[in-house]
Amino acid sequence: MNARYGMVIDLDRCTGCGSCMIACAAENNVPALPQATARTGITPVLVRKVSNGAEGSVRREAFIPIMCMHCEHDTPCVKVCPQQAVEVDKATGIVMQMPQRCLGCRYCMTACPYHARYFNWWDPAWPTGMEKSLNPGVAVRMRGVVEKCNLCHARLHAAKEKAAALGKHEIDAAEYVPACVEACPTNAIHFGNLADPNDPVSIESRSPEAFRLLAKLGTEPKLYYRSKESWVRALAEPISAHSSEVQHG
Amino acid sequence: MKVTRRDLLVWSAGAAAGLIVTPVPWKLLDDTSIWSQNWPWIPQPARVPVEMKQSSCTLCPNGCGLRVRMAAGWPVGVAGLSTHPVTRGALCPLGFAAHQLNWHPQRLRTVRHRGSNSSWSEAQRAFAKARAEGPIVIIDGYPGRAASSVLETFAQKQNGSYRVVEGPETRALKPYASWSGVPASALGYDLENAETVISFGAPMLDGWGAPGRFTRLWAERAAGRSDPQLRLIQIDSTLSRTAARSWQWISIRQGSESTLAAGLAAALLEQKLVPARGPIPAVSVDEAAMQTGMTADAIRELARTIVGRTPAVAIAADDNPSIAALNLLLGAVGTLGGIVRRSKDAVDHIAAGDAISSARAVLIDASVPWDFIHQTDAEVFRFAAWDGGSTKADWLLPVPGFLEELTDVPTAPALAVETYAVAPSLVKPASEVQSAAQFLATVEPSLIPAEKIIHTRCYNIFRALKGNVHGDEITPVAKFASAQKLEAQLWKGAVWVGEASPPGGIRCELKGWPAAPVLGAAENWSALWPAPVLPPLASKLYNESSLREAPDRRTV
Amino acid sequence: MASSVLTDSRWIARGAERTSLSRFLLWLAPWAALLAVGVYAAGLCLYHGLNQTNMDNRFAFGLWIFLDLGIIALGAGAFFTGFLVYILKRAELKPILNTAVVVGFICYSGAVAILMIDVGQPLRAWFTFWHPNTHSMLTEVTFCISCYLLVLSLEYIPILLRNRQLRKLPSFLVFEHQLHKLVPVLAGVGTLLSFFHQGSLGGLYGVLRGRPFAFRNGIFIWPSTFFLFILSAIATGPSFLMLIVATVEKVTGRKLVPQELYRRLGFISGLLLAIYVAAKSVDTLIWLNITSPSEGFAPWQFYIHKPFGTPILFAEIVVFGLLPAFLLSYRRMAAHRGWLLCGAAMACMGVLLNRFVLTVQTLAVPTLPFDEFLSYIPSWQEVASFAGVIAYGVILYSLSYRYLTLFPKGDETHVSGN
Amino acid sequence: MFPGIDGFHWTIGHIVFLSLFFAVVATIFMTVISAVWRTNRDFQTHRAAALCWKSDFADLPEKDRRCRHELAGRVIRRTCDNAFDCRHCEKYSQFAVLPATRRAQSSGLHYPDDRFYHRGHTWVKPEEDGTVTMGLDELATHLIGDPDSWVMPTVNDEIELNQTAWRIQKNGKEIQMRSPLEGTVVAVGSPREGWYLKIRPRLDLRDPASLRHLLRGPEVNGWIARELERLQMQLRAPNTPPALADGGTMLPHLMDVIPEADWEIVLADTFLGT
Repeated sequence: MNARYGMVIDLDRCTGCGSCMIACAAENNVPALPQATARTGITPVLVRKVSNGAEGSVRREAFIPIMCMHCEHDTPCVKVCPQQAVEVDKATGIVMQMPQRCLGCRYCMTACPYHARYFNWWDPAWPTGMEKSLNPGVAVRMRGVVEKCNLCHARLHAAKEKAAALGKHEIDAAEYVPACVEACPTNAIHFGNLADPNDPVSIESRSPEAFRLLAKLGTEPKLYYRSKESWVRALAEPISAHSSEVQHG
Repeated sequence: MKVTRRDLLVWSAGAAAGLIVTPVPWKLLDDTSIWSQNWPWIPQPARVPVEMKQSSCTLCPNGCGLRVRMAAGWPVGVAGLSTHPVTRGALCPLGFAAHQLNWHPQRLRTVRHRGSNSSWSEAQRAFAKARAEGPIVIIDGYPGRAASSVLETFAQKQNGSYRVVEGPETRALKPYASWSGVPASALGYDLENAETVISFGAPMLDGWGAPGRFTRLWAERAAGRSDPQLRLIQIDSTLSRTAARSWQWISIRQGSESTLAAGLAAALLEQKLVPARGPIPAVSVDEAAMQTGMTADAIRELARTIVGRTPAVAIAADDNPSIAALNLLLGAVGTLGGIVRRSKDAVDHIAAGDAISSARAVLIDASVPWDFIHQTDAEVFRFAAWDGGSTKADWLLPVPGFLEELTDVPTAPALAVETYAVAPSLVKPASEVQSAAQFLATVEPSLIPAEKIIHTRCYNIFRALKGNVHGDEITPVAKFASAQKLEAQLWKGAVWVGEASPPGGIRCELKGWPAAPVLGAAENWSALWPAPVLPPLASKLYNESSLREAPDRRTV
Repeated sequence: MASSVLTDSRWIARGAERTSLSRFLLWLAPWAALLAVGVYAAGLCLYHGLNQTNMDNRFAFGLWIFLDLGIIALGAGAFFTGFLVYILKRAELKPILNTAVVVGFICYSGAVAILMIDVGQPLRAWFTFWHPNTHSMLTEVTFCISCYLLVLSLEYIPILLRNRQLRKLPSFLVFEHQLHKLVPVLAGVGTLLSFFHQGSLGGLYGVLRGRPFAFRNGIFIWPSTFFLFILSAIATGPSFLMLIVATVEKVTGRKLVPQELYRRLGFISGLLLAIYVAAKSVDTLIWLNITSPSEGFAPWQFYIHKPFGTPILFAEIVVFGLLPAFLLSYRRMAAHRGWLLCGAAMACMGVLLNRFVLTVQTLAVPTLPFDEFLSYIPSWQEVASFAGVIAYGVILYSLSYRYLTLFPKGDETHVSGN
Repeated sequence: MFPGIDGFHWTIGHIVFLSLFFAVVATIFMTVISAVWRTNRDFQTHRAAALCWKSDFADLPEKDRRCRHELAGRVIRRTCDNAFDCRHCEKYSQFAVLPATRRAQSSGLHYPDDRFYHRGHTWVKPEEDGTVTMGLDELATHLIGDPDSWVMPTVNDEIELNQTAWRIQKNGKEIQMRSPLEGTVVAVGSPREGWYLKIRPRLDLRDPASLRHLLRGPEVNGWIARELERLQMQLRAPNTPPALADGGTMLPHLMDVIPEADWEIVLADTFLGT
C-alpha cells in the first residue's frame, strides 16, 4: 500500500530554538557559506517568527517552521518544471527534487507559494578537511540547481535497504524519522503516514486544532500545523486582518 | 585546381551542415552536462557504511547524551540520545553541527607562545620554571570531572590554588548554600515534581540547564494548554522566547526582578497565603508595584496564582538572594518539587576571580569559557581547542577537540539527582594535542591520571549498589555482576543515575531580607555556548535566517 | 564615389546610397563598446554563477525574465507581418517584411541568449528536449522559441544571400531563389509557433496557482493570460516595427516606406489593441471577483504595497492601452505622423508594463500572511548583459541595413542631404 | 520522455505534444532540404544560369533596365520585364514595327552595323561558316585600354547566354564579360586580334529570331549615349580632367588615366556585373 508521509507541527510547542534547521542542514550536507544571507541561504527548514500584531503585554508571538509542504494535488512545482526534475513519488507522496536533472530555471521557485525552494547561488564549499564530516548518505548539490526538503529521503532509502535485508516489504516506522523530527527538543514535529487512518499523525491532522497554510489554493499540502491559539490558526488564511503588521521571521 | 574564397565559403557551409548529422556534437552535449553534474571541485562524501556510537557531549557541563554517526572513523552526524535520562534526545541547536567543530579553521593545532609557534617541551620548561618560582592558580570551568580532580590535586601538591568558573544555574543556587552550608554543587531543582515554575528572567525554554530537561517536561505537561499541569510563569521585561511560550508572561521593568520577588513575598504574607517563615520583606506591595511597573492588584493576583498550584518554585537567572528568600517563604527549599539536595559528598570550590593576581602562573583549563576575564600579570597557560582570538594568555596549548578525548561526565548543574557518564575518545585526535590534565601528568608524574580516576569512580558506583544504569534498558546497579561490566556499559554511552534523595536536609538561617544585587541580562544558550567558535552551520540561525541575533563568536 | 582608400562600396547593394564607411564605423563604435561590456558581464555570470545577480530565493526571476518577455512580445511583429503578407496576402505590407524578419531575429536570438545566462546550468538546457514535461508552459516556450528562432534564421538567409558579394556565388543565388519561393511555408510554421509561445509565455505566470496575483482561470489547459499575451503581442508588434522604421528613417535621413504604410500598420495595431484592452478588462474583472477570492485572497490586498498600487492597473489598461488604441486607429489622429508614432510608443510601453507587472509585481507581493513585500534591484551585471543584447540588436540591424536590401529600392528616396 | 528512457510512460499529452512538435520540425527541415534539392536540380538542368541572370537583372538599377525600343525611341518609356530576352518577349514584335525616332548621332565611338551588341558591351558577328565571332565593343576597349591579362575558355567549352564568356584582368580588377550568345567555343582569340572568341551557336542563325535579343542600329546609339552619360557622372570627380565632354570624344585607357575612380562600381555598372 502506498504511504503518504506527512507532518503535523504543534506550534504551541515550538520554542523557535532552531535545532531543526541545523539538524536538517547537517543531515543533508547543506553548505553554510559566509556570503549567504537570509534571502540567498539554503534553509530547507526555516523557522519564522509570527505575532498577533499587538504590542505590550497583550502581544503574543509564535514560531512556525516552514518547509516543503509536499503538496498532493496538482503540485505547483511539479507541474511547471520543464524537464521533470521534480516529481511526486507515487509510493511515498514525497515531492522529489532531482538536482542532477535540474537546469536551474527557478520556475518552480516562483511557483511555490511557501517559498520552500532554494537555489544554489554559489558552489558548495567547506573549510579544509570539513568535507570529511559530510553525511555519506546524501550527495552534495552543485551550484546552479534548486533544492528543498525531501523528508530526508536518504533515511527512507536506508530504512528500505534495512527492511530488504531482513526480507520485509514494509519498512519499520521507527527506522524512518526525518532529521528535524528527531532533533526537536519539544517533540513539536510529528511525522507519520497520512494514508493510514489509524496513524497518530493522520488522526492528529483531522483534529479541529489542525490547519494548513494556504489550504484554499487547493494543493492539498501534507504538512499540517496545529495550535490551541486562535490567532495562530488564523495564519491559515492567506492574508489575515493584521497581515500588514505581522513580523517576518 | 585553384582554391578560391568561394570554394572555402561553400565548403565551410557544407561542413557546418554535415557536422550536425555526425554524433560529435551530440556526444559533446551529453559529456558537458555530465561534467556539470560531477564538477571536480565539489566535494562528494564517499559511500561508506555508517555505524552508530553513543556518548556524551563534553562541550559544556550539561553533558547531553549523543548518538554519533561514524563513517570511516570520522563523525558524520550528531543526534540526541533518546535513552539519556536527563536530556532525553535533546541537544542545543549548535550541538547538531558539533561534529564540524574539529575542522574549524580556528582549530588550535600547535602550541603558541605569545603569538608565535612553540612546542610542548618549551611549554613544559616554562611551566616547570614558573611552578618553581611561585604559586600557581588553576582555573577549571567544568568541576567534578576526573580531569578536574587531577587539576585540583596538582594545585594542592604545590600549595597553589584551584578555582572554578560556574554557570548561571549553579550561581543561582549560591544563596541557599551560604544560608544552609550545603554546597551549591550539591543542590538542584526538582522540576520533575514542580507544578508551578516562576522564572525571574531565566531562559527556561531557551537554554536553561541541560537541553531538553525542562523543555520536554514543559512540552509534555504545559505546552499550549489553558490549564497546564506545569504552570510556567515567566517574569521578563521583554517578550523573550520563553515569555512568548509561557503560560503567563508578567512584563516588568528591567532589573526589578528582586523587587518583584520581595513584593510577591509581601503579597503572600499580607494575604496569608503562606505561613510566615523567615524574615519580612523590606518593601510593601505598593512600593513593589511602583518599581516594577505592575499594579498592586496584579502582584497580589500573581501571588494567589503561584500558590494556586503547588509545589511552586521560583527560579532566578543568576545569584539573586531575594528570589532565594521568596523560595524559602514558599517552602520550596528542601521539599519535593523545590530546591533539593542531590548528593552528600559534593564540595564547593572558590569561584575564580580575586586570588589570580598574586599568582606566578595561571593555568586555565579548556573548559573555562574563552571570554573569561583574568586581570593578572602572572604567566597564563591557556588550554583550548580553538583560538577565539584576542587572548591575553602567554601560552595557547591545543587540547583534544570534540569526541577526541576520554573524559567523564559528572552531574549537570541544577539537576535533582546525581548522574555519571563516560565519554570515550571516539575520534583519533587530529594533531599534537594534550588536555590540561594530561599536561600536568607529564610535568608531575606522581599524579594519578584521569583514566585511573574514572576507573575508580565506576568501581565506587558499583560498590555503592545505589541507582540505575540507563542504557538501552534501565538496569539497577545491584544487578551488575562486576564493576567491569558496569564500566563497560558506561563506556558504551549508558548513564548512571543516582537515587532521589529524601526531602529535607537543607536548613537555612536567614537574618534579614536580603538586599537586591545588581545583575546583568540573563543569557540564553546561544550566548552560553562554551566554545569560542561556532560550527559553520550556525549561520543558518544567525545569517541565513533572521531567527536569532548572532553572538560575538567566531563563525567561519 | 568614395575617395577614401578604405571603402566597402563593393559590399553595398548597387544603387543604394549609404554613408561613408568611416561615419558608419563611428556610429557603431559606442554600440560595440556597450556590447563588449555586456559580453563581459554575461561572462561573469556564466563563470561565477548567478550569485553575480541580485536575484535571490524569493525573487527567483528578475530583470532578465521581464525583458525577455518584453522583447519577445515586441518581436511578434515578425511573425505577424509574415502572416499578413503570405497567409492573408496583404501585399501592401511587403516593404517592411525584411525589417520585420531582421527585428524578429534580433529579438528572439537576444532573448534566447539571455535565457542561456539566466539558467543556473546552461549546459543542461537541452534536457528540456530530452525529458520534456509536457504539462509545463516553459516546455512549450522552449520548444516553440527554439524552433521559431530556426525559422527566423531561415527567413533571414535569403535576405543575407542577396548581398552584393555573396550573390556572386551562383549556388548561393539559386538557393536564395529557391528558399525564397518556400518562405510562405516558413511563415505558416512561424505563425503557428509564435502563436503558441507568445501564449505559453503568458501561461507561464497564469498557471501559477501558488501566486494568486498572477493565477488565472482559462480555457482548456490555457489560462486567460495565454490569449491575452498573444493579443497584446500581435497588437504591439506592428507598432514596434513602425517605431523601428521611423527611427531608421530619422537616423539615415531617408524616406524608406510610404506614409500610407504607417497608417496601415497603425490601424492594425490600434484595432487589435482595442480588442486586447477589452479582453484584458473582462479578464481583470473576472480575476478580481472570482479567481482571486476563490483562492482566499482579497484581491485589493495585492495593491496596498506602494509603488504597486491600483494606479499601475489603471495605467496598464487605460493610459497605455485604451489611449494608444485610440491614437492609432482613429483616422483623424493617425493622419498626424507625430500622434501615430506617439501612439505606437505608448502601445509598446503598455505591453512592457504588462510584462513587468506580471513578472516583478507577482514575486514582490506576499503570499503567506507573514510574508512581507519584497523589493529587488538588479545588479550591474544583469543590466549590462541586457544592455549588451540591445547593442547587439542595433549593430546587427545597422549592418543589415547597410549591406543588405531591407527596403524595396524604389521606395528608398533621398530626403535630407546625407 | 522518449520511449526507452527510464520512467517513460505514454500520456495523451506526450502524443499530442510530440506529434505537433515533430510535425513542425519535419516541416522546417523538409523546407530546407527541398530548397537545397531544387538548387541542385537547377544546376543539373542548366537552369541555374538563367536564374542567376534573372536575379542579377532584377538587381540592376532601374535606369539600366530600359527596353531596347525605348533606346531606339520607338516608345517613350518602357522597363524591360524579360531580362533582355527579346527572343521570348511577346511585346517585341508589336513595338518593333514602330518607326525609330532616334537618329544616329556621333558619339565618337565606332559601332559597325554588321555586328550585334550585348548590353554587357560585347558584340557578335555572324560568319559565313555559321560560326560567330565575339569581341569587346569600342566603349569597353576605350575604358579598359590594354588588359594586363585575360582568361579565356578552351575550345569545345559550352558557354551560356549572359554568363561569363571570358575574364579580363586590369589594374588588379577582374572584369567578367557576359556572353552575348550560347554555343560551343571553336576558336580563341585575343585583344590584339580584335576578337576574343569564335563559337558555334546552339541555335540556327538562319532563324532571324536567334539574334533578336541583341541591339543594333538606332538602339545602339541611344544605348551608348546613356552609357557615356553614366560614365560621365561616375568619372567626374575633383582633380579629374574633363574625361569626356558632352558629345565630345572619349579618351582611351580611361582606367589608366583616372586610377582614383571607384572602378569596382564603374566596371560593375558597365559590364552588368554584380
